[in-house]
Formats: sequence, structure tokens, C-alpha cells
Amino acid sequence: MKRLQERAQNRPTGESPIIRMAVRVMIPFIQLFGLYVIVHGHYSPGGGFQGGVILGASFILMALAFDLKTTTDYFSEKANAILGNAGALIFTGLGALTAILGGLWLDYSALDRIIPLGPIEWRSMGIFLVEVGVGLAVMSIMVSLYWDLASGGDMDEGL
Amino acid sequence: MSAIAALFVIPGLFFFAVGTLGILRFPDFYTRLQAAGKCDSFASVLVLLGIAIYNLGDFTLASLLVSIKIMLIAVFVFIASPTATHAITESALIVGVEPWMRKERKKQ
Amino acid sequence: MSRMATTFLAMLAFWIVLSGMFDGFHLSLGILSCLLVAWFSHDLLLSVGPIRSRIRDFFGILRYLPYLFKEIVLANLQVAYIVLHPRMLDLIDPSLVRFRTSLKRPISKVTFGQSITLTPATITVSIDDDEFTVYALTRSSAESLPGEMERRVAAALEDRR
Amino acid sequence: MMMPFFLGAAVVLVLLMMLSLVRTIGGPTVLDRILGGNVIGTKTTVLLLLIGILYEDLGMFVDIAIAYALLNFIATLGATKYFLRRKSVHETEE
Repeated sequence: MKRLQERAQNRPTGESPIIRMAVRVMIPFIQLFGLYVIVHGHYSPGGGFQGGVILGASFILMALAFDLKTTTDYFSEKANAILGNAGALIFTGLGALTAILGGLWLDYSALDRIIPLGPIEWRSMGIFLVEVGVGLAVMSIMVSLYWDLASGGDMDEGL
Repeated sequence: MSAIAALFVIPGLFFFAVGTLGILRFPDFYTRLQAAGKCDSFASVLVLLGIAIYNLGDFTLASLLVSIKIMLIAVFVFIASPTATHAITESALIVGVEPWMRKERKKQ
Repeated sequence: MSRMATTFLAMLAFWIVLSGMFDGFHLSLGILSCLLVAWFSHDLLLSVGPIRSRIRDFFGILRYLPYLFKEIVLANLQVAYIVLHPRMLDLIDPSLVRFRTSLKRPISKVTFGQSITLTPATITVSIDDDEFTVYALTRSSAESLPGEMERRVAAALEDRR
Repeated sequence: MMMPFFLGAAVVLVLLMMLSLVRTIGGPTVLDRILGGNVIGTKTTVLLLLIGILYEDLGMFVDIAIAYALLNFIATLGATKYFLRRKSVHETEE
């Protein structure tokens, strides 16, 4: 018992192969499920926010099973920041664009004046675009919150 | 179809009950883990199987896909539940929660 | 490259099961999402190695599953008997068992560990190289390790060279 | 005819969840609480599907159940690792 404790505490990353293998198998499916929730936002429960949370959870799971170094090798901090800002930009940009084109804020039928597809088609398309933006932003915020909280800000020690 | 579904759901509920009773009755953390981690995962797989079979009662493509999804949850539970159990046990050992032993074993 | 293609096909099958909509909009977005996931995590799902041996592993696990299910049902009934027995404390005799395994590959070690955890009355506590530490609930379950299960796993997953 | 059966199953599940809540609240160690939370999460996954049958909209509730099972697993792993780091698990044990 004692010997086992000491050995487990001295293990370099303190992580067992069972958890690693299970997490490795799961992560791609979790990511695809997150994307599915974003894309099918207007048919089934979910949408941008929930899909973004699931996408972010996949990265958190990766950081839990491995460590922060491995995670940032897959998905760098810079890419995370760019994706989050792009998400916020899509949301506010679409809102501003509809307002400039003469509709209300996020009144997607106004986009019909640039590319004529018909107002009803634009409404469903516009909701989809906004959901992609929200999903990207939520994912990025979740991942960076976790990274900062887990490392105390200096990104070198994994949780 | 629904009779077969009931055949799966009722043992599932029985094992859920056993798992819960086990959590309440066992003397220490590790033995509780035995009841919780495994009886529960087995029971939930049984109930999920029953629901999937019941859902196939009116056979369409959509219901078939939903049944496959339910089976995917079962597969997920089968991978995730032992992993979680293993993680909890390992951390308990590292932190040093004392296991309950028979009296004659304790002296050794 | 072949790993990426395999991941993409697996993801596509998963997407079709999830989505259930076959119009152009959803299908094209699905293919895009599968490409994204395959590009991002192609080295997570499958480990390095020729694709033939991965497929052989898959079928090996499939052949191993019926035996595992039988064991799980039997062991669950055993735990149910222990839980429902009025004088439960007389039946259990917890102990930590340590033993060496002859399994070589990581995937077979992990499969063996998960099987031990899935069959109640035993939990895999840790795997260090080839030393397993198992927490056993009863004396008989402690004595039955590693036993037949290890042989089955070896037959399913180890190389027969 | 099957509806009362599934309703009964759901009620039984809720009662069992309440019994598990005893372990979650009562402890005695923090790991016991994590275990209780995990067990309740497993039951909730099944309960969501039963609710889906009762509302005759299983396709919608399956997605919620998948997401719930997933987040339950991540939450358990995360809580375990957090308390492992904090080394405060055995403090509540008398």
C-alpha cells in the first residue's frame, strides 16, 4: 500500500494508460458530436452555445488526460485566440451588416439585398451563420478559461 | 417487441436497485465503488438495450438511426464507466483512504 | 495518410447515424465537419502502425466480446448476491493483489485492465509497465486472477509470432 | 399499454436517485461524494431516454442524453484530478 502510493506520486505525469487510451478514442467522436450540435441547431435541441461547450469540453478532456503542453501542441494559444475573435466578429459583423443594409439588428432577411436567395432562405441561413460564430466564441472562451485557471496564468504546469 | 423490451428493462431496474443498495450498505469507499461503478453501468446498458428494442417497434429509417444512437450511448458507457471507476480508485489510493479489511488481516 | 482516411470514414459513419438528414446542405456540412475532425485528430483515434493490423485488432476485440459479456453477467449476479445477503460482512474479504502480466502491447494491457474493472468484485488500480495492482472484493475473485481472461485477451490481441 | 410501464420505471429510477443522494450528501469522504454524483449522472442518462419515450419524441432526447453522458464523464474525471491536486480528500474523514 505504502509502496504503491509513493510510486504513483512519483510517476512523471501521474496518469495511467487506461485513461489515456480511453480519452484518445473518445475525443474525435466528441468533437464530431459538438459540430453536429452546432450544425443541427435549428432542428434538434442545441445550437451554437451547447455545441461550443461540447467542443471546448473535448479540449479540456485532452488537457485532463495528458497535460497542457500536449494540448497546446495540438491547438496553440494563438489559434485559439484567432478562432474566438473570428467567432465574435461573425456574430457582431452579421448584426451590423443587417443594420447597415436597412433591416433591424440581426434581421437576416435584409441580407437578401446582397445575394438574392429569398428572405425565408436567408433567415435559416443567417441563423446557421450566427450559430457558427457563437459556437467558435464559446469554445475559445471555455478553453482559454480552463487553461488560465489550471495553470495559474503561466501555461507551463498541467492540472 | 414491447415484451422483449420489458424483458431487458426489468432486470436493468433490478441491477440499478442492487447498485444503489450496495452504495448504502457497503462498509467503506472501495467496496462501495464495486457496487456503484459496475452494477450501475451494466444496468444502464440493459435498460438502454430495452429502450432501443422498444423504439424499433414501428420500423422506419429514422427510428433505426435513433436505436443505433442509443446503442452508441451504451458503447460509450461501456468505455467511460470503467475509466471513471479506475480514476477514482487510483486517486483514492494515492491520497491514502484506508481500505476496510478483515480483522485478522489487519494484524498482518 | 491512411490513418486520416480511416478516421474520416469512421467519422462519416458516425455523422450519418447522428444526423439522419440526407439533403445537400446537411450532408455537405457533415463532410466538411468530418474532414475537419479527421485533419485535427487523425493521430488520436489510431496509433501508429500498418492499417491491416488495426483491422485485425478490431476483429480480435469483436471475438473477445461474447466471453466478456458472459463474465460480466455472471459477476454481476455474484455481486448482487453479496449485496442482498443479510450478513454481508462475512462474505467479503477485500485485498490488494499484485501480479505480473505477460501481455506486451499497450492496447492489450488496457483491454485487460478495463475487463478486470468491468467484471465486478475486482478493480484495476494501476498499471506500471507489466505490473497490475488489482483491488479484489472476495477471496475467490482474488485467487482467480489473472486466469483465463488474460489468455483470452492474449489470443485476441497479441501477435501470434 | 407500455406507457404506464415506462412511467413506473422512471419513478423507480427517481426514487433510486434520491437514495443515492444520501451518499452524495452524507459523505463521509469527498471521493464518496464524487462517486455519488457519478452514479446519479448514469441514472439521469437513462431517465432522459425514458422521458423521451413518455413524450414520444425520442430522437430529440437521445441527443441530450449523449451530451449528458459525456459531460458526466468529464466532470467525474475533472473532479477526481482536482481533489488529487488539492490533497484535501481525506480531511473530512474522522
